[in-house]
Parts: sequence; C-alpha cells; structure tokens
Amino acid sequence: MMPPPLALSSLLALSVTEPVSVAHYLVVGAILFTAGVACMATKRNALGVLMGIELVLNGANVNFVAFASPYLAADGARSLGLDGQAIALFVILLAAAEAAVALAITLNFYNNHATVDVDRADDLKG
Amino acid sequence: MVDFLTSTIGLSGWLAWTLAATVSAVLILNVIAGGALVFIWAERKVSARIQDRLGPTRTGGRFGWLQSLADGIKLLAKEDLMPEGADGMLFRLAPYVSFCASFCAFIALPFAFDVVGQRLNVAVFFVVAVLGLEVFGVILAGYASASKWSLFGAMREAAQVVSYEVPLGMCVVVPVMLAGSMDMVTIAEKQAGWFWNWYVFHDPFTFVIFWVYVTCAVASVNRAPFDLAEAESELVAGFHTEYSGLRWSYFFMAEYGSMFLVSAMAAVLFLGGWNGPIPVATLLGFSEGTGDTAPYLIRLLGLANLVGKASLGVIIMMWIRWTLPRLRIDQVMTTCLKYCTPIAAVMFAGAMLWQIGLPGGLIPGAGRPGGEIREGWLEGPGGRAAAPPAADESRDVARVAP
Amino acid sequence: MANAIEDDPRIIEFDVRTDEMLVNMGPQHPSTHGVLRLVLRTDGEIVSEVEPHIGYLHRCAEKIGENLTHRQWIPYTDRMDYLAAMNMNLGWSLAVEKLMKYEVSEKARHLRVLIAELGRIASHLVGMGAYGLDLGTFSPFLYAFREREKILDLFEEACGARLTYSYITIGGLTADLPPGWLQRCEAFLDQFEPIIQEYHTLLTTNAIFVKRTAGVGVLSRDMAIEYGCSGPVLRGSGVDQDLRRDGEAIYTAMYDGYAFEVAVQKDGHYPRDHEYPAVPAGTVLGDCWHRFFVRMLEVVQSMDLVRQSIDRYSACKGTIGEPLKLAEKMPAGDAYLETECPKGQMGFYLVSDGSAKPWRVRARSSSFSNLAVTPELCRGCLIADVPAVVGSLDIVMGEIDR
Amino acid sequence: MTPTIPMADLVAGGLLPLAAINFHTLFFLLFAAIACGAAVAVVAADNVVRMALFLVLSLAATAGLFFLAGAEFVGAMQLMIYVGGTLVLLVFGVMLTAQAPFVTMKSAGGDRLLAGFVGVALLAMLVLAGLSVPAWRQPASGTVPEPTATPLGMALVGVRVDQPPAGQPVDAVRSGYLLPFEIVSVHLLVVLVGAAYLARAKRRKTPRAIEVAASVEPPEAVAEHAAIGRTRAAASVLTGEPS
Repeated sequence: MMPPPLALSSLLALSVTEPVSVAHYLVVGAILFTAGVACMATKRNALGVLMGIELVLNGANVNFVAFASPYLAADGARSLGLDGQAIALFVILLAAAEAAVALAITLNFYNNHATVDVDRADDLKG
Repeated sequence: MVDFLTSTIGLSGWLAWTLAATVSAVLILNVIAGGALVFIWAERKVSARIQDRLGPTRTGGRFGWLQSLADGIKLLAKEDLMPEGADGMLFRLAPYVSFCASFCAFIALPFAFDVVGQRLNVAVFFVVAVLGLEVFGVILAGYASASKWSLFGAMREAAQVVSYEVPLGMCVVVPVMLAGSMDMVTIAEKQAGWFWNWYVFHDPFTFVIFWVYVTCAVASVNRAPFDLAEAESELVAGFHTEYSGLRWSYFFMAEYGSMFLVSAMAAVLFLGGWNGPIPVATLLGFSEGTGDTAPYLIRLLGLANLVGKASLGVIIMMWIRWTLPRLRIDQVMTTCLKYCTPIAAVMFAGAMLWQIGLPGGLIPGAGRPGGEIREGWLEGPGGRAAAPPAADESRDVARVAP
Repeated sequence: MANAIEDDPRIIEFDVRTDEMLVNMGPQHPSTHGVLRLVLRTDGEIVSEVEPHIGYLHRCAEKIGENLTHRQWIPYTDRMDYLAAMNMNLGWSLAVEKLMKYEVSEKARHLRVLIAELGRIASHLVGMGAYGLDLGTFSPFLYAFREREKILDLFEEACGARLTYSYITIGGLTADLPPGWLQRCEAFLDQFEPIIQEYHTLLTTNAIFVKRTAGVGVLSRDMAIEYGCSGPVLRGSGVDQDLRRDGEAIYTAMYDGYAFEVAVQKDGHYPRDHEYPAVPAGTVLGDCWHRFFVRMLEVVQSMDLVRQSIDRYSACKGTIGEPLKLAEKMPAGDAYLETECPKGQMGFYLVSDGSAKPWRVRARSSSFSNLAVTPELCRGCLIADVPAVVGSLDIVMGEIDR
Repeated sequence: MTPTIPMADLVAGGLLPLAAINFHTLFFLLFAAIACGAAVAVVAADNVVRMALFLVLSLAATAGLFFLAGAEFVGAMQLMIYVGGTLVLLVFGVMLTAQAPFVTMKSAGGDRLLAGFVGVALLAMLVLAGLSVPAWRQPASGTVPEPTATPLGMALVGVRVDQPPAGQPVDAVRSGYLLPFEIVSVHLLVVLVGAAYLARAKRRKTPRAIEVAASVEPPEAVAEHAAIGRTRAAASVLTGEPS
C-alpha cells in the first residue's frame, strides 16, 4: 500500500476509521514539545519553567515510545523495539533527578530572594 | 464476554466491544459506590458495637441496613456550598479527581480468576501509581477551599502519602519478585493450593513485610491512626472542611474505595488472592475443564474469597480506627522514614536472598518455582521462539465475566 | 523561652523562608471544650504563639448574685462548672456557712462528702473521655460517658436532676437519700472498679497515647505556682497540695477522719495504695501525661472516699437536718473560702450587709488560672499538641466566663 | 490494542458509519486531545496550582498513549514517577507561592506574543519533519505487541531476550542496558544527596522568638511589606536595612 500524500494524511489523522501511524504520535510529541518550550520561555514562575521542562522531556518520550512500538510500525517495518522503551525509561528517571535538583535550586533561590520569580534572578547582570 | 456477545447473540463487533466495556465499567463503579454504602453502614455498626451502642437500627427495617442509602439521599438534597474566596474550578473538580483515581485503580484489580476489568501486565505498578493520584484531589481540595484548616490538611496528606509510597512500593515489590510477574492474576495464581502457599507464609521476611505493608496501606489511605489530613480534633475536618453535599460524599466514596482496594491488594499479593485457605474446589474435583458450570462455580467461589478477605481487611481498619489515638505529624513521618522504610528495605533484601537460597519457600515442596523467565531466553538464537510469555489473555479490553 | 525553643529536639527548623499565619481555633471548633477561642500564630505546623480569648459564655452570674438571696444563687453555681455542679454547690454553701459560722449535722457532712466525691468521679470521667477525643480516639469517650450516666442516675434518684442539681445547699442538703440508694451506689462502685483498668489499657498505657502526651506541654513546678494553677494541673507538676487536706478548717473538718493520700508524685513515685500502671519512659513531671494520670488516680481515690462515707453515713442516726430558709438574713461581714473542686481550687467570696442578699459576690475559678498557662505551654509546639495541652488542663468555659 | 474489526462483518451489520470506528484510533485521539489540550492549558494558565493540575492531566493522558502503543511498563512508570514528581512540584508551588501576589505571575504581553510566534514556527517545523518520512505515515500494521515488562527488566540487568544477534550466542554485556542502568542508579543517588544538601535543614542564627518579636510592626508597615512577605520585613528590621 502506497503511503498517502502529505495533504491527505493530515486529514486522515482525524479520521477514526483508519489505524494510527507513527506520525500521529510524532505530532502529539511535537505539540507537547512546543508547549513545553513556550512554557519555559514565557513563565516567570520558576515552578512554571520546571513544568515546561517536564513537558519537553515528555514530548521526546512520546516519540521514543512511538518508534519503539511494534503495533504502530507499518507492515514489514522494524520498530525500535525495547531500545526505545528503555531510553524512555531513562528519560523519565533523569527527569525525576532533574526535578529534584531544580526544586532544590528553586528553594534556595526562594530563601535568598523571597520570591520564585525568575526575572528577579538578575544578580549577575552587569 | 466479547466472544460470547458476538458468537452467541450475534451482535456486531463494535456493539459487543462497547457493551462489554460498559458492563465492566458499570460493575466497577457499582463495586465502589455500593461498597461505600455497605462499608459506611458497616463502619457505623462496627463502631457502635465497639462503643457499647447499637448504631442505626430502624432505617430499612432490621439493623438499619438502609441507613447509608438514606444518608446518600440526604446528601443529594443538600446544598453544595462553596466558600467565597475559593478557586471555583479546582474546588468543583477536586472530589472527582479523587474519585476517578480510586475508580481507575479498580480497573486492574482481579476479583477472581479472569474476573478483571483489564488484565494488565503491570497491574501492581498501575494500581500503586493510580492510587497515588488520589492525593491530588485532596491537595486541590485543600488549596481551593481558601481555608487555613483545609490547607493544613492538604499539606499533611501530601507529605504523608508521598513519604509512605516509598515503603509501600518496596513491600509491593516482594510478591512481584516471588511470582516473577507484575500481573496480579499471575501473582494470585501462583499462590493456589493450601494456605501455606500464600506469600505471607512464604518465608519469615515476607511475613514481616506483610505487616509493614498493612501499616503503610493504612497510612496511604489516611485511616486512623494516620488520619491526620482530616483530624477532627485539630483541623476541624481537614481538607474537606468546606465541602458539603454530594461533593463531600465523593471524597468518602473515594476513601472507602481506596480502603477496599488496598485490602484487596493485600489479599492478592500476600493472602492468596481468590484462593481460599483450603483448596475446596480442587478437593471436590472441580476444575476448569469439568462440565459447564464448574468454571462459573470456581469463579464465584474465588470472588467470595477475595471480597471476603478484602472486607475483613476493611473491618480491621475500622477496628483500629475506633481503638487507637491519632499520631502527630512528626511521629507519622518518623514511623515511615525511620521504621517502615528501613525494615522494608532489609526485608526486601532478605526475601531476595531467601529466594536465591531456598526458592521453594518455607515449607519444602509447597511453593512453586516463580518467574516467567524461560530457560530458552538465556540460550541464544533459539530462545526467541520460546521467549514471549503468553500474550493471549492480556489483549482483551473487558473480561469481567467468563 | 527562646533557648527552650532552640533546644527543643522536636522542632525541625528548615531553612526555608516561611510566613507566619494567624489561625483561629474556635470559638466553634471540635476540640476547644465549648466556646474557647485560641488564636494561633503558626509557622507551618509549628505554633509560635497561642492567645486564648474568653468571654463567649459570660452570663453575669456574679452580678445576678447581688440581686438574689444566698440560697437562690445556688442554681447559678450549678452552671459554672456544669460537669461538677455538686462541688460548686458545696463551695458556695460552705462559704456562706463560714460567714454564718454554721455547722451542718454529722449525717449531712458525710452525705456531702459522698455526693462531692461522686461528682468528682463524674467530672474526671468527662475530662478523661474528652481528652481521648482530643487525641483522636473516640471510644474511650463513650466508655467514660457510660459510667458517668450511672452516676447521673444516682444523682437523679437523690435530687431529681441530672446536670444542675442544686442538691447541696446552705445548711445541709435539700433532701435525704431515698431507700436502697446506698446499695445501688455500692453496686456501681463494685462494677466500676475493674473498668478503670480498661481505661488504663486504652489510654494511660497505650503506646500512641504516651507518645502524644509524654514530654508535651511541660508545666514546671515553679510556673504552676506562679500562674496560680490548682487541682490536678498543679499536682501533675509535683506540687503536693490538696485543699481537702491543706484547706481551711471549715472545709477540712468535712473530711475529718477520712483516710486518703493526695494523688501527687512524691519522692519519684505516686501513692502506692492501689495497683497503678507504672509511669512510662519518656514522661516528664508536669507534662500532659502526668496531669492525665493524676486525674485517673483521683478517680480511684474518690471511690475510696465514697466507700468510707457510705459506711459513716449509714452509721449516723437521725436525719440530715433542714436546710436554711430561702431568705435567711446573714450577719454583716465578708467571707472567702476555697474548696478543692475536680478542676482545681474554686473560691467564693461574699460580702454581706446584714440583709438576705449578698452585697457582693465573687467567684475565683480554677479553670481561669489553669487556662492562663496555655500560651506558655504551647509556645513552639505543633498544632496537634494544642488540643493535647488544652485538653490536659481540663477546663470548663462555664466556670471561666461565669 | 483493540483488534481491528473486519470490515465485512460490519457491513453485514448494516451499521457502516459507526461500525467503521477503529477503537484504537478513537482512544488515541481522545488521549492525544487531552494531552495536547492540557499542555496548551499549562502554557495559558497563570495560577501555578492550575498549571500543575493541567500538567498532571497531560502526563496522565500521555501515559494512556504509552499504554495504547504497547509500552505498558513505561506507561506505569510515567504515572508513578512523573505524576508523583509533579505532586511534589505542586506542593512546593502552594508552599512557596502562598502569598497572594505570587500565585498568579502574569507574563508580559510581548513575551507571550514572541513565544507564540516562535512556538508556531517550531511546531510547524516539527510537524513537517514528522510527516516527511513516508514510512512513518503508513498506517499501523496492528501487530499485537508482546508484554514488555519482563524483557525490559531483563534488558536492564544486561540480558537481551528480544533481539538476539542472528546465529550468535547472546553477548550479554554488549547488548543489554546493565551499564546505563548502573550509571543512572548512581546518578540518582548522587542527585538525591545533592538535592538534600542544597535544601538541607539549617539552624537559624537568630532565635526565632526574636524574629517573631521583631516582626510586630504597625499595620501600615505590614501592609506595605505584604508584597514581599513578612519574614523579609522582619529580617530587614533585624539587620537595619531599608526594605
């Protein structure tokens, strides 16, 4: 079966009668990633920035899992298999570690400045 | 069930699937809602008997068995008040978050062989993870209520539940290790036979860790003596101080649902699941293969066993609640971090070593070899063929009834 | 005090910038024993300051007293410490009798001891049960009330009222005991004696109870004296004072010939006249546990006194005599008398101008002084300790606000 | 995970429009909509607690997507670790921003506009990249995935059971994840120690009672300092700095 053309596939994406493809997951991952980046860029609250980071990592994870899934892989195509899932696991673990350190930094920042507004972390500004 | 609907009744595929899914969802919902009614009634009767009272006696004739239903109707009719400074959206959402978490965790809980909403390969983790979500509703409720008492309750609950998840997770891992599977159906199956096959009697370490699990489970569902989040003598009513009517009752349904859930988890992980202490069915010569009715009977018996064990757990929690004073927050944390966690860690290591040294369990020949690891896996190319654990069962969306 | 906070091992000082929060505990709060309002200044769970606000139950009882005759004011004393109304009646009656230099008959004296000590048991039962409630255990409260009900039954038989008796009155008592009362009273004592052991199991020696009370709210001997504390609060700090032994002659004469040991820790141990549980490790003289324990000892002590008074009362011939007339004229002058009430030393002062009505009435309530130490005891404790401390002082708002 | 339904059966049922629904796709769309909608809501929300709620929704829906893709273990871990981690975030959010001015910290309008522009551009690029490979756009084969929890666990201890090299014995060390697993474990330990050190409990230099006493100020001053918090005001009183 030939892959459908690009324009058509975007329409098909919303169709509930067709099975999903890897591209579906990639789009979801892209949206999560972009939302995370926007979150990091706009939020003044340090915790908001942290949440943005979590979203970005999560978006990447969606891609890993999608490529790893034998169910999503097209006929004859080889999925990433366990490797993708293992990497996704490591990403989750590292995200947890990152959150712990980031929270500790935020806490120290709050102790020194009585705020979590990252715009006020400008002590090193020339 | 889907097979039955499509082949016997002749429904089309999608209808059968939807119907099957709806039936299991409704059944689980009824387990929680109906269970909450029964357990609230039981709590009243148990507490009354403990305290030299009679409890409800009149509603619904004898024993006041309709009392909780009457209360439910009263709650339906009550006004849902919201404080002026509250965060409306979060305030309204919080009870449903709690309830949904409790409900979702039931999906992976097996009630008897094959009687499970969705047989999950990682059921144990799933249940623990989703149960942890319940605290989310509580924190939202405490924050959104715009009341200092509620905030205190929410913060206490957050600290407590997050801490107790550590030892709870360790306790849960031990049966997983013994069975070699995170599938609750498999774990329960491995404990079939006489009661000394139960994992609680597997070795001394599992026996100790069972009690650690009981402690942590009571703490993680916020029951006395760990009910700090709603400590009425300190925090008025804790996180649900500002709630009334139906929203308030959702919190209670979630609480009783979680109580039943952790008790059922204890039953599945340590107390043989749906296998009774005496393998009655086997002794009578029943098995899956004999006749048409035998599988149904076996499942019914298993259902009764599991619900009985879980209810016993709930009753014991009530007994504890009406007997003991409440701990203080620092003592609750000490219990978790200084006692439960180290004990659980040591017992985990001990159970692991025991598994290496004496894989059969305490009573020789009683236990069964655990683990899904096939011999072929370690041998190389040919291993692939023998590798995959049977994937047939876990694919069905709904398998409530055989 | 700053050093005491710094050295307190229970306080975990996080280096997090925190804001303090003012929290109103009461006047509508489940554990403030009526309408006490405590304003807590808290830093998270740690209480830095407690300020009691009183006056929500003020009823101008003293002013009313200037417009009634001496005997007409008796019902108003009932409503001061409504949990020990008999002892309030007794205090006022003795104060007036002191002014008149009146002496009641021997039989009335023994009956007064009997009734007052039963009232002390009833009051301590409420204090004990409510203290369990403050610490989060409900059942002992009902066990205590079950026994208190039996005492109230006895009182009802004797005087017709269950809460506000006005039984002991100026010049004696309003009526003699009905036939068979003494037997019923003795039956109650026999039945009650083993139950005290249950209270000890449920509360006094319960591990969680000890954890919650030991070392909490330590009231030093000096501070107790400086603040004018009295009753079990004072004796819990190791001060050997009991007005039944150390009071004024007119009051101690009432207990003439009665054998009892003051419930106080002397030379490192409590009286050894009965079997008591050992003092658990971790307790400090003057903490909540000792205040509670003194009350438990006094229950046993009062039971002894009741038994003695029953013997003496039945040995007396004749009648108890008639009380004074409702509008008896008093000699001009003033009198002040303190008696040992269950909550502490209750003093009544009256100035008479020679008419039937007192010119000035004043009540010195023990709960008022006992409550005054709350800010000292609660500084730097946790929120959960506040009900524990306030409960251990066993205050009654009716007596504080009058 | 739902097996695809044979078309012929559905046509025979006479319910073609409804019957043609692919349940896997339906649930995918549902979870994807929740995940993406909640992610956008995280960006849009100003209140930190609401942000946390939406984040949890998004993460939980993503876990659902993982389950649909056959990665059950990863999905469960996602629920457990991410959601638990977010919970702690939420608690900190409430604790650190309990003062009214900080609960909502509005971003500047210009920032938002810029972020929106960059975001749309990034999204367009990512989506185009994702759709650019034809093989990825081919509909799923529907191969029923095998449970991965046990093989994954075996891989983490260094034994690959899923992809043995053809014709060769398994080289456990090279093909497994034992080394990364150990590295991550040590990493986690180091991070835990580090975070605990950063946020460790320190004794105050000034006794708390003095600070409490110092913080008793006239009402106007308190109102003035409300925005920067009571303790800061108290600290400035102690040190004599203008605040």
